[in-house]
Order: sequence, then structure tokens, then C-alpha cells
Amino acid sequence: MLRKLLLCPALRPFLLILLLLALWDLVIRLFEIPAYLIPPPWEVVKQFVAEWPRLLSESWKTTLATLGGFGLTIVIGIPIAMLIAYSRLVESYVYPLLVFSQSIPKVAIAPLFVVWFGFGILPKVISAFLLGFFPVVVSTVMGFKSVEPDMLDLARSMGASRLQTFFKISLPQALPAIFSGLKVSVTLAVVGAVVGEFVGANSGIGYVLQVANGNFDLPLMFAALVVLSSIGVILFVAVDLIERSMIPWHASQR
Amino acid sequence: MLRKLLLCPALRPFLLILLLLALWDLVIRLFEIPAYLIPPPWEVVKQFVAEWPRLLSESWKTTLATLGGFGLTIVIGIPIAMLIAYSRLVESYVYPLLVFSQSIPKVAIAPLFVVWFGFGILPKVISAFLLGFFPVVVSTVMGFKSVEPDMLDLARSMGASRLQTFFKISLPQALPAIFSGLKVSVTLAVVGAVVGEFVGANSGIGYVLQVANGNFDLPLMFAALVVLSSIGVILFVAVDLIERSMIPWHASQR
Amino acid sequence: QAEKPKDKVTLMLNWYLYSEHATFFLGKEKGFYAEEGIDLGIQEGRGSAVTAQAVAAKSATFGYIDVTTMIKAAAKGAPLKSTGVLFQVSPMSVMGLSEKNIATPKDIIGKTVAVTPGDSMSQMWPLFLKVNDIRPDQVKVVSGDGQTKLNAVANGQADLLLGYVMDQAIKLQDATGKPVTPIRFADSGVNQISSGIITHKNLLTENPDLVKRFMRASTKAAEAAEKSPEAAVDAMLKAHPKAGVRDTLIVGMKQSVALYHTQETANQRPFRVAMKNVNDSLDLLVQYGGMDASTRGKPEDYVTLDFLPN
Amino acid sequence: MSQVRLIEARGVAKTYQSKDGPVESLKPLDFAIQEGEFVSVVGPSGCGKSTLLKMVAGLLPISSGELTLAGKPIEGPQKDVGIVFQSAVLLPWRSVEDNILLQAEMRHLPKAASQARARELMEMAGLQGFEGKYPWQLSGGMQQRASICRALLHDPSVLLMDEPFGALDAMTREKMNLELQRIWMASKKTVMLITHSIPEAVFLSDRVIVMSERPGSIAAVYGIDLPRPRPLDMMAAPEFGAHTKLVRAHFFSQGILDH
Amino acid sequence: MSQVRLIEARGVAKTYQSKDGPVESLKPLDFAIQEGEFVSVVGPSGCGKSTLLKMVAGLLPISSGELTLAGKPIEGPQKDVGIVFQSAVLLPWRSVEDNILLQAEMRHLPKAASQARARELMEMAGLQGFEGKYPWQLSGGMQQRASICRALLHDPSVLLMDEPFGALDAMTREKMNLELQRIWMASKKTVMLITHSIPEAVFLSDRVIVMSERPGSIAAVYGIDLPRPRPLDMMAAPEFGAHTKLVRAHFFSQGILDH
Ligand SMILES: Nc1ncnc2c1ncn2[C@@H]1O[C@H](COP(=O)(O)OP(=O)(O)OP(=O)(O)O)[C@@H](O)[C@H]1O
Ligand SMILES: Nc1ncnc2c1ncn2[C@@H]1O[C@H](COP(=O)(O)OP(=O)(O)OP(=O)(O)O)[C@@H](O)[C@H]1O
Ligand SMILES: O=[N+]([O-])[O-]
Ligand SMILES: [Mg+2]
Ligand SMILES: [Mg+2]
Repeated sequence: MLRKLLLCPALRPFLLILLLLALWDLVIRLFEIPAYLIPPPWEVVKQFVAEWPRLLSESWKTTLATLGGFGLTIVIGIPIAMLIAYSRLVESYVYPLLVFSQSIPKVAIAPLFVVWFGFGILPKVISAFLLGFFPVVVSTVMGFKSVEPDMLDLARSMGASRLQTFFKISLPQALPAIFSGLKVSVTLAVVGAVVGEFVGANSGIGYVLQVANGNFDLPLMFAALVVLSSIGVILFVAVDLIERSMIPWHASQR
Repeated sequence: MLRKLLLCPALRPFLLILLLLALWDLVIRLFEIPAYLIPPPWEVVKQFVAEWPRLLSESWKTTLATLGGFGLTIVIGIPIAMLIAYSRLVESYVYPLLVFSQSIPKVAIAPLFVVWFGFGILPKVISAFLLGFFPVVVSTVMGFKSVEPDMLDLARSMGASRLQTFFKISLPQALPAIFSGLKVSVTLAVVGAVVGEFVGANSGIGYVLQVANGNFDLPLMFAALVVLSSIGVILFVAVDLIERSMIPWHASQR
Repeated sequence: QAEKPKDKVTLMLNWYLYSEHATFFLGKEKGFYAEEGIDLGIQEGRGSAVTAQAVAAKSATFGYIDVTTMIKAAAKGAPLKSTGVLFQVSPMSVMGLSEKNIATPKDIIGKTVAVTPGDSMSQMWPLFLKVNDIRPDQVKVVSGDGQTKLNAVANGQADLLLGYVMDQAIKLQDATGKPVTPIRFADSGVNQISSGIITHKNLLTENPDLVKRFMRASTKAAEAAEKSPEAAVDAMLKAHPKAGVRDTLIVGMKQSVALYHTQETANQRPFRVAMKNVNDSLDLLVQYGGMDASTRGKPEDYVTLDFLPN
Repeated sequence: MSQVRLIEARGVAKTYQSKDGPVESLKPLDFAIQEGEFVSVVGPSGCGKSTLLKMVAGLLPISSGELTLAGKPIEGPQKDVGIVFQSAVLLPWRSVEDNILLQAEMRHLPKAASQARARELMEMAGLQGFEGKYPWQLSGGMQQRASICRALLHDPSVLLMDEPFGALDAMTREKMNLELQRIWMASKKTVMLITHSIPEAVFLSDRVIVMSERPGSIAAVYGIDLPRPRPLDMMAAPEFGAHTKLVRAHFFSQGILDH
Repeated sequence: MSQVRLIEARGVAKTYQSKDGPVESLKPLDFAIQEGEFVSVVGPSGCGKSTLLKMVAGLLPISSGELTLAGKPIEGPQKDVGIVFQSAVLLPWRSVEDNILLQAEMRHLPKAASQARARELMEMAGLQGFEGKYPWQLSGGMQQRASICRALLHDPSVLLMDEPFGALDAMTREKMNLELQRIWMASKKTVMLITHSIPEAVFLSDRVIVMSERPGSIAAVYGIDLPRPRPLDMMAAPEFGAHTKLVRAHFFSQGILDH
């Protein structure tokens, strides 16, 4: 009965939010966290309501940058992964370079973006792309390499070209893996966009965060973080829904 | 012939490093990037050699924190993923919370870590853990959900307990997916450790980075970034080797 | 005068808006820049180093940053020069909650201090200890970024932090609701020039007139701000209502204008720094700031007063 | 032979739920299998044989009716059962021997004894020399034989087999038939065997259940009263021919194929 | 029948390289298949039949010798060939019909005509009503039939089939045998069929190649000179029995099993 209620899809988001607020409140009371470290939930809710129009319009800009970076991730990451999966030579040179670039904290090099790309949307998009694309590459490589030899034999027996084999055999079979990468990627792209906004933007949630931080306005800062997380959740759910509609045949969906 | 030389495993790292330096030099000459934006490679190499003992000892501390966080990632991330994969209830509540937490830029909340965990290695470890664990969770969930129904039937027909099914069927089959998550995770853990060092640590490569940044010592800063990337590559390769030895049966390894 | 085409000029700040920036908003509001034929755009920054790089790359016309940071960049080859130093007294200080009764340098002994590794305050810290006869092992140092330092002191993990009088001192006070006592480095004789205007060297030869006009307007703005910090803050808040809390900003602004002059320059107009002061700062940079002695140069290599009004 | 009804089905039916509506796979069935009995199931492709076997194994819920094992309703996988699936279902990360030993590991059987028995079974199935090979290094028939060994490892009292010999050549198949008969006679297992070979069904069974086309139902049940043990050349005997004819005739009377 | 040698093997051998050393699967073989000929291959499980078929298909490199198709060495997959693999190899993300149409898509055949032909083939194979179902919603035999339809879709002049009817019941199998004979006679394809059923091999083939145990070699080749078309009841004829006996006897002379 309770289980059923808890699983009801319409109620779930509300229950979740309640749960989250309760948890938050509990932690603050339990550990006696002062308001200048973590503000109590109602303060944040108040600030959230008060600043709602601004948060909404700023979050829209962050979302745009995130989607731009995520789009680049797909357009650049998947083909690179393909090349890595298919060519030992590319794998042995490009893959290490990617890994090499990946361990650099973006916050450390992001200031250079400002110098190169100014204060527009570009540095945010690039930062979102840089943070997001590695998980997609790794997952996609794994997906392509897991394609069953039998199926490749089948394609070869049909005289399929490399491209056909890719689109009709490898890609569909790698889809679950690719989507798992995309899900990680999309949340990282949000972080990337915000890091981009930290270093070079006059708008977006990252900007609000920094300003709130500078003013020691913790309730606003946390409200901004909540908005940010919500963007992440919404994009994640969107990717998940696309996945469900694109791979209904997969064992995980039966 | 050239192909063979390029693929020779013993030569590859050296060729790669040469390639990297050449690329770097090329970019600087091509775009006429002045030394106060990006230092030329030889300056960095010089600084690298000069500061080598210090870089080595500091990188050791960063590596320790990374490994600590990565260890937590494995120990906490995989069981959580298991629960998500097996229980619809857990999935519908814990998964969104994880996604929610994931879109928060760690740099924004890391300053709180110091308050809770002091100035030792702990905040670094936690930061490394927080950055690294989501990719492992997503990949592992995908891996467990992809387990073939036939194999689960087989296990059930043998009267296997849930635990046995997990260890003997699901886990091995999910391993390629888990490892793909671990590979992303380990490079992110490096970033996490450094972010942890940015916000509160008296040692580590993150500390060196900050000092170099303060002194406008770009060669040292880039040398530190190279060390950081190398830590990432080495850990990635280590995970890859473990993967190869653990799943020699997989299609990707045949 | 209306026909005269206006020069578009970008001034990139060192950070997001806070109190000391109000000067430029006041100048803009009073029309000082417009009078000089300058259409001024004020751009928030992300740290002095980034602004230095942006000005060097000509992404911004002028920068308002910590001049010692610019000196370090210029020593590495960045084509930058300061055309006027606004903060001639260093805002650096070590501060803690007043309830801890740490009021003089000697009180620091045995305490824990939070610093940000590599920043200019952490670099001057050893000197500050030295001139006060405190051995480095008599204080415990913990490291963290700006936010972490505040958290550490507010939460008791550290007794003190290194910060700017017009910035961290006020933040700490606002956060904890308790009074804060800053001990200025400058009061112990450890002084370094701080915020000032910088620009690309080429601009000085290509368009000296623009630089002159800009500095003339800025000088007037600084003078106006000295006279009425409240008006400056109000001008900034008018342009950017979210820039902060008025009362706090006014406190900060008052602290800021107090740094505009040393005793030697007390009777001169703002931005006119004493070259001896610059020279001392260079010495400190070489001794403590990680600057290579071979690249030290002369004060005139970094700062010029030629573009300032009389 | 004891007369205890080990497996009993009363009105057992199965309808799969799929996205484009329900698929009726089995009409209500009634049958019983005695303890120690050897029963074969034959029927056209797609009539629901595998479905039935999985329900008896407790791996698939029934849609209606009552299905009991030793009097208790089958609600989940049964313990003392060995199953050969229609496809070999070998774990790609385990060698042939380790695949067979999985049965022992899951059931916590003593290791050494299981290993000895696994070797014995592999020898019986002609897999010696391939113990350490991975499934993808085996031929189709060898994979199937490995899965048979796995089902026999724990010496279950009930054996459910879904076309276990389909991928084997005639000789290997006959050899495996003889082995299965020997094992069954020695240990008195209850066996339910799905097969497409009518001679195989007659040769091995006490009774043959004949199913009709999709959605499946039981068309007839034939008792095979040939003496045991049955040598291979009994296949040439007229009584044997009579039985196969009966089963076969039953099939063709459905008009699937004019003879 | 034309006398052009379409497929020719001279000293073709295969040794698999595996981690624990090489595995010799086929000893050097010599044989030829004429254009339009129907040749079956029978032999014990694991003797290398599938290996041979994959080499003829150009999917597996030969280890030594010479293997030619229409005089040219086989170095990669051949164009005008249809293959039925030992396992169905259906793509789980495609419906049955789309799995069959994959052949047309890969070969850029006109869509409407292919669709019509796919429907026709599915009807022939008794899959009508399952066009939109996914592979895992089919029974084992139905999956195999779908893969046969796929191999026939583009009307290839060479057909390579690896135990295509192994998972089918006797009737469906006989029906498919008749269909295959009809298709072969109508379009004069060259067919190489691997089967475990000696009657099936004799019924369908011009020649039957008998292979010996692993590592495989050719033990004998039998010409089957029965008149065409062959009705099912020819299986009861004494000439037919003589042929099957010959093949079977050959097998048992290897001492695999005493009769
Ligand atoms: N998971 C499923 N979802 C929907 N329908 C299914 C599913 N599994 C089987 N069916 C349908 O149930 C029917 C019976 O399938 P089953 O596998 O039991 O046949 P079978 O008698 O074993 O055939 P074969 O001899 O070919 O193996 C078929 O029509 C099949 O399409
Ligand atoms: N990929 C491989 N690696 C190593 N050995 C292999 C591989 N594939 C097949 N073999 C070996 O080659 C031999 C012949 O296998 P093949 O599949 O050709 O047999 P087959 O005649 O088709 O048998 P069946 O009738 O059981 O299908 C077997 O001993 C098998 O173990
Ligand atoms: O720099 N970060 O990846 O948060
Ligand atoms: Mg079946
Ligand atoms: Mg085979």
C-alpha cells in the first residue's frame, strides 16, 4: 500500500521534494549547522520565491549553454569514439591524449577561455563540452567494442559497407552504453556551463552563484544551486526518456 | 612499416609525448600565443626538471587522495548502483537524488568540506569521491540492467540466492560496463582531489597550482598540470590493465 | 560637443562588483567620462590575473586590478603598464573576531591563521611576521580558498585569516554578526601598492590622448568618491541593484578611500603614487613575491604618471 | 514404477502480455507426470513446448489453472531440478568446465566431488580436451553438450530438457540417447523431454505427449510399453514402428502436410 | 546441370589460434561444388562443418591451401551469397520483418518489392502474424525460420546453410525441405547445406560430403542420383534407403557407435 503510494509516478516528484527538504532540515538540526554555513530550507525557499523571475531567466541562459556543450559532446564525442573503437592506431594515440586532457581541472584552465573567447556564450559552451565529452567517449568505445562478432559476420555476409555496419548494427547495439555515457555527460555539462560562467560570463546561474557568494547571500546561493540541480535532473530525465523511446527492445526495458 | 612503428607498444609513450610537445609548440607558433598566456613547452620542461623533486612528492599526496576517493567510489558506488538496478522503489527515489546532487559544481560546495572535515586529507578524498562516483553508478546500473534474462533464468533454476546471482552472473556480465564507468571515474577523481586541494589543503599538486598561479609562474603551473594529467593517464591505464586481466572473455578483448 | 564621436572603452574590474568599484560608477553617473568623450563599459572580472591577461590580449581597454599582479605579468613579458595606482596603502591585514582579543601583532603568537596559498597576502605574511619578531613556527597556518578561510574562522577551525580590510573583514562581520578586528600589514610597515589602472603598452603610444582623458575622468571620480563614499555606493547600486547591501558597501567604500594616499602623497590627487612606494613594492616582490631578481627592472618600467592630470 | 503424481497440471494456460496485446500461447492443459516417469513432449514449432517447460520449472508464472509439484503449487524455481534450455546459455566468462561447475557452486556442493563428476560427464559427452576452452571456442553441438552436462551435474531427481540433442549429429545423438536412458534407469529420475524427433521420443519415453498447433493444447498422450533397457536396434522393430507411426499419423491428420 | 566448378577447395585447412596454443580444426581438404549443384555436408559434431562454411562464405580466413569461387580466391565476404548461420543471429532491436528486410537494406534493394517478397517468405515459413514481433517473443524454431527467410530474401545464386532446420519439428522440417527443393529447382541455386539428418541430406542433395571426426577431413563423397523432383514418400523407397544406409554405414564404420 505504502509502496504503491511511493511508486505512484504522479506523486513521486512532490514526495521527493518533501523528502529532500525534510532531510535538509534534519541535517541542520542534527548537526546544529549555523545559518552562515548552510541556510535553513525555509530561508532558501523564501529567497527562491523572491528571486524567481531572475533565477528563471538566468537558468535559461545556463541551460542554453549546457545544451550547446552537450550538442557538441554528441557531435564530436561519438565520432571520435567510433574512430577509437575501429582503429588501433587512433586508439593508441588519441585515447591517451583524451585521458591526458581529462585529468586537468577545468577550473584551472577556464580563465584562459575568457581571454580567447570573451564573455559571451562561447566559453560556457566550450567548458560544458570539455566536461561532458569524456564519459560519452569512454562509454561509446565500450559499446562499440562489445558488439557481438556474430552480428558483424552477419553484416559482412550481406556485403554491408563500413558505414552501413555502423549505422545498422554497431550503433543500435552500442546505444544502451552510449546513453549511459550521455546521462553522465548531461549532468557534467551543467557543471561545465556553470564553471564557464564562473570564469567568464555576466549572466547565468553561475554568475548568480558567484555574486551571491561575494555578498555572502547563502540563501540565494543555495536557491541557485537548487535551480542548477533541477536543470540537471530535467535534462537527465529528458535523456532517459529519449533512451526509453529509442531502445525499447533492450533487456533493461522489457 | 610506419604503422608498425607507430603501434609498437614500447615506443608509443615516447612518441606520444613528442607528439604532444610538437602539437603544443605548433599551436603556440600558429596562433602566436604569448608566453604570459601559455608558456612554450621548453620553458615548462625546464621548470619541470628544476621542480621535479617537489612535484614528485606533492603528486604523491594528490595520488593518495585520488585513490582514497576512487576506493570510496567503488565501495559505495557499486552497491548503490546494485540497489538501484534491483529495486524500482530505490531507483525512483535514490536515483533522482543522485542526479540532483550531481549537477552541483563541486567547487561551489567544497569550501564547506573544510568546516566538516578539517584541513587534512579527508576533504580531498571526499571531493574526489563526489566527482568520481556518479559515472560508476550510471554505468553499473546500465550493466546490471543489461544482464540477459536467459542467464538470470539459469541462475534461478539452480536455486541461486540473490547474492550468488549477483556475484556469479550479474557482476561478471556487468563488468565491462562497470569498468567503463571506473575509467571515467578515475580521471574525475583526480580532478576532484585537486579541487579539494584548491579549497583547503597545505600540500598536493592543487596547492602547487595555486601558488604558481599566485606568482604568475605559468611554466610551473603548466608543469603541475602535466603532472596531474600524467597521474590521470597512469591511473586510467592501471584500470584498463585490471579490466583486461579481469574480462579476457569479453568480445572487446578477443 | 554632441558631434564629437565617443570612444568606446572597456574597463575590466578585478572581480565581481564590490565596494571599491563604486568609484567608477560614480564617475560614470556624474558624467566625467562622457565629458572626456568616453563611452565607458564596466566589465566584471574573475581575478586580477585574468584581467591582466585580458588587457594584454586587448580584450579590454583598461583594467582595474592589483598592480603587483600586473607587475608579475609584465615581468613575464605581458605588454602592460599601470597608468595610476589608486590603493597606495595595502589593504592586507590579518583579522579575527574581536571576541578573541587579538588586537596587536604579538597576540598572533600561538594562533591558527587561514591563508590562501600563493596569493599576495600569503607572500607578504613571512615579512609581516619578521618585522614583528614572530617566528614562523609560533603560528599555525592552514590553507584554503577565500570562502574556506571565512568558513574556517567563522567556525572556529582558525582564529585568524589573511584578507583585505574592505572585503573579508566586512564579510566575516556580516556572516557571524560579530565585530571583527583587522590588523593592517601597512601599520607594521609592510606596505605594497595595490589596486590601480592598467592598460596595454601600445595604447600609450597609439592613443595617448585617450589614456589621458580616461585618467582625468577617473581622477575626478576618485576625488568625488573620497568626498562622498555614500554617493558612490548609491551610483553603483543604481546601475546594479544586486551588487550588494548598501550599508555593507558603504563601510567597505569608506575603508577603501582610506587607502588612496600615503603620507607622502596625502596632498596630491588620487592615482599619483610615489615612485619610492613602487620601488619598495618591487623589492618586496623580489624578496618574498617569487619575482626573479633579473627581471625586476625599475619602477618606471611598470608605472607611469605621465597620463595623470596635474 | 511408483504411481505418485509428481507433476500435475489442471487447466494450466499461458497468455503472454506484449505491447500489442496479449498472445495466447497455451490453451488450458491437463496432464500429470508420475514420479520416475520418462515423458516426452512433441509438437509443432511455436506450439508452446518451451513455455510449458519453463512453467513446470517455475521460471515463468502460469496465467491460470493449477500446476503442482509433489502436491505443492509451483510458485518459483524448484530445488531438485536440472534444466537444459533450448539454447545452451553458457556464461562467456567461464571455461566449459567452470560453466558445468556453476551448478555445484550455486548449490554449495563439495568441490572435489563435483569436479570429478564434471570430468566424468564431459567424457561421457565427448568433451574431454575442451575443459579449459571458452564457449565461443566450441562448435554449436559441443555447446549443447556442455549444457547437458551442467544439468546433470547435481544428479537432480527431476530433469527438464528442451530439445537437448537438436544440434547433434545422428550418431552423437544416439549415443547421448543411450546415455540418458542409462542414467535414467540407474537413478530413476523423472524426466520431461521436449524433442522434435519422434523416434527419439518413442525410444526414450514411457509416455509421449503430442501437442497441437499454436495456441498449444494436448492432442494425445501415447503410452510406450516397450521393454527396458531398449537397445538402439529396437528402432528397427515393428512395435517401435507402430508407435512412431501412431504419433506421426496423429500429426499428419492435422493436415499440416499431405504425405 | 552445368559442369562449371563454382566453389573449389585445394588443400584448404584451418587451425584456430587460441591462447593455449593452436587448435587444428580441419585437415587439408579437396573438393569442388559445381554451379547449380546441391551439396550437403554431414559429419560428427565439432568436426569443422561450420568452420568450413564460414571459410567458403569468406567470413573466416583459411590457414592454408586455396579456396576459390568462380575461379577467384575467396578473400572476403562474397556478394551473391545467402547465409543461414547455425544460431539465428537476429537483431534484438528489429522486428521479425525488419530483421528479414535488413538484407534488402544492406544491399540497397527496392523497398516495396523486398517487402512483398519478405511477406511471401514469411508466409512460406509459417511466420504470418509475427511480422511485428521482436526476436525474443518468438519460439526457437520460429527464430530459425526467420533467419532462413532473411537468407533467401535477395534470391542469391549461392546458398550456404548451417543446420537451418535443426530446431524444427519433423513436419515443419519436411515442409521446409520441400520448399527448399522447390526454390532450388526453380532458380537453380548452388547450395551447400550442413545438416545432422542423413535422410534430409539424401533427400535434397546431388552429392553428400561425409566428414570424419575432429580434426575434420573428407571421409567420402556420395552422389545421389534419385530423380527430381523428389516427393516426400520417396523416403520410403528402397533406393533412398540404400543411399542413407551407405552414408550411415560409413559413419558407423568409424566405430563411433556399434549398431
Ligand atoms: N516472451 C514472449 N512474449 C510474447 N510471446 C512469446 C514469448 N515467448 C514465446 N512467445 C510465443 O509463445 C508461443 C510459444 O512459444 P514457445 O517458445 O513455447 O514454442 P515452442 O513450442 O517451444 O516452439 P519451438 O519448437 O519452435 O521451440 C509462440 O507463438 C511465441 O511467439
Ligand atoms: N573461435 C574458435 N577458436 C578456437 N577453436 C574453435 C573456434 N571455433 C571453433 N573452434 C573449434 O573448431 C572445431 C570445429 O568447430 P565447428 O564449429 O566448425 O564444428 P561443427 O562441425 O560445426 O560442429 P557442430 O555440428 O557441433 O556445429 C571445434 O573443435 C571447435 O572447438
Ligand atoms: O572543476 N570542476 O570540475 O568542478
Ligand atoms: Mg521451444
Ligand atoms: Mg556447427
